[in-house]
Amino acid sequence: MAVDVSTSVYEGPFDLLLHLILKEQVDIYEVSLSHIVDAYLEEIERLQHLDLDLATEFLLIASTLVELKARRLLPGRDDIDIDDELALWEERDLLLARLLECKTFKDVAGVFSKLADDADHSFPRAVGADERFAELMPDLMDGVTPARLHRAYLKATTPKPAPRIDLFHVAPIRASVADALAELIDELPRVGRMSFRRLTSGLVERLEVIVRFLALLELFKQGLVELEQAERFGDIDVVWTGGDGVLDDLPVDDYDG
Amino acid sequence: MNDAPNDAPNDKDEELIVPDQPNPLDAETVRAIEAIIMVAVEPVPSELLAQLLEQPIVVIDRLCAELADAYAHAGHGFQLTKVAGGYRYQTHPDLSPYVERFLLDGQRARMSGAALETLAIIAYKQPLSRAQVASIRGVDPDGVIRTLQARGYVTEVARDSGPGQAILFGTTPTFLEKLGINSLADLPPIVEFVPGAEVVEALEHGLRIDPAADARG
Amino acid sequence: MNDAPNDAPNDKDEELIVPDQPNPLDAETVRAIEAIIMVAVEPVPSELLAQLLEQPIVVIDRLCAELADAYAHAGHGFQLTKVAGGYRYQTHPDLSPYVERFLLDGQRARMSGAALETLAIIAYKQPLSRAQVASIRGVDPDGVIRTLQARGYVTEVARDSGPGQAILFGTTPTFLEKLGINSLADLPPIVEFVPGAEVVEALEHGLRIDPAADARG
Repeated sequence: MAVDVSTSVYEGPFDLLLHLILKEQVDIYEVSLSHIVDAYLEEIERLQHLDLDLATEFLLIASTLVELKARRLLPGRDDIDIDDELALWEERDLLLARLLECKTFKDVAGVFSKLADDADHSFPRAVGADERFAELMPDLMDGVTPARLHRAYLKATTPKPAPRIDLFHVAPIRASVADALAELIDELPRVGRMSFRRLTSGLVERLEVIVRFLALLELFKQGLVELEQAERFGDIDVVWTGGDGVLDDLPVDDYDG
Repeated sequence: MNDAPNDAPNDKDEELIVPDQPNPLDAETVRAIEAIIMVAVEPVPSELLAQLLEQPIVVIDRLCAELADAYAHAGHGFQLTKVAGGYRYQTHPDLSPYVERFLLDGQRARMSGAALETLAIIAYKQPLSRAQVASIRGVDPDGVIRTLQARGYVTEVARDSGPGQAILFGTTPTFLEKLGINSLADLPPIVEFVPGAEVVEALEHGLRIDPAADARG
Repeated sequence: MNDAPNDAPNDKDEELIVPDQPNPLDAETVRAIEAIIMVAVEPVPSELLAQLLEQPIVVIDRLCAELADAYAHAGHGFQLTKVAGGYRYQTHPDLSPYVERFLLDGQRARMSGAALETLAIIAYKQPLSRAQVASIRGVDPDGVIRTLQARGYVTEVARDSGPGQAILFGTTPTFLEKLGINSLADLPPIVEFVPGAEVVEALEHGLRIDPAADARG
């Protein structure tokens, strides 16, 4: 199965699903996940770099497929509860409705693009009155103080947060949080105190840093570490407060809402 | 239609613009409309023109439509358009190469597919929350919405009354200007875009639970 | 003089403007002149028009004079005038009462958030180019800068020495006066942000459980 998706098409998980179903005539229950993964990896290869957004979106869709597929493969399907059967239909109808809605707005976006392109060819006049009317121009700076200007500058120059990566996306790699926890539990009691920056300095992928951070929060929740931040936006210091005892089977919260 | 400048001798200048409206009040009103829109920095609503020129809104709209026709007929390099609820002068689209050369940084940034899709959802479904956008696009729309907000195409219009009081987003007049339309009513009806039966069927087939699928494997 | 629109049937739109210039090149040039002057904040010098439209200066000046005559003859509410060495549109003097009424009543007198931020960036970082403002705000500041320029709060203070010679903007004495300060040194000082803030914030945001995630379950 060749998945030949261009980057412009490869926008989100539903795009992929739509693409698979509409263009490739794929029955998702027949899809070999390993084929999808192979196709995906080829695509990534072609892109020359890993786009985290694409990667997480892919993980999301892959996990959705696994979930649906798993339902088919569950042992004892013959004994399946009528409620479960109904739930499966409901889920499938929901997915269908979402796919249809997704396709609808995808097509509308094409119209928007055309409208915007056309509109871009015209430039509005926004010149204002000439100097003959200077004294009648509303004083826009009425009420503007140096302090307000200062605040506006800070607002304009404060770095905008990077696109949010929430657990919606992180969920498929849940296991890694446990790994990160194990590493932290191994490392932190020995050093006692370390900045979060140093704790993550060896990590290359943003996702790894996030997983570390999740693990750290978990420890914090368990009362095993203290987090200190001397100043706003300053480094976060991680202090081990869990003692020397060996910790096994630390309960990890299920992040999947 | 204003193709009548040849019908009558032009003893009055204004008649060239509204030849079928010999009412001098209208001529004065038309000229005032031109002057006001010329000094405006954003589209001037009919209501404001009506109020300033002490004319009914319908008269203003009629005169503006005639004026726009007259400009188009005369082949001017500018147009009078109704955008985002108001009238403005803008350059004729076919002259964009010259204008871009003049403005240097005149080229506008194009919107990404993700931005357009998100914008489409918000335009048709407003007001709605981030979570509602996410449920349609299947992707966290946070970054895209922030970009659209920064560009002024969407804004927070309300708070959800439910628990959590999620921010509800809607489109702005800037959005209408970006698309060059007068109001949301100018957008094509969404029903025109609902996928046809064959698409629904294809999707249904792809998602079917029917055990018959096993037989095909 | 262009009082000849009645001489010939108007099978070509442009002929209404320059009826005695059947050369289609001129028609295109005239329309481009109209478009460029329509969006220009400052009067556009003949030399610049000549260069942009690849025509001799004398041709540009002749066409502009004809255009001005045509507008006057058609009795438009605006004029094409030559001021300070360049061409611009301005309102007809006899319509000043309407324009004044509009300026007094019709304009929103509040500075938008975008305008204030742009003004703040220019105030603190001057001199800087449009592109530099855009890179800080993440949004094309063109319209906003034009407004600020029209109000006399910012002005062109220099040209970049690099290729392209971008216009560099700075604030004006009017700006200081309006703000009630003597010099830029009186503005509250800026402490630059250390990078890392956005990382922390992104992480914090990322840990919020999105209601959308719940909806999937």
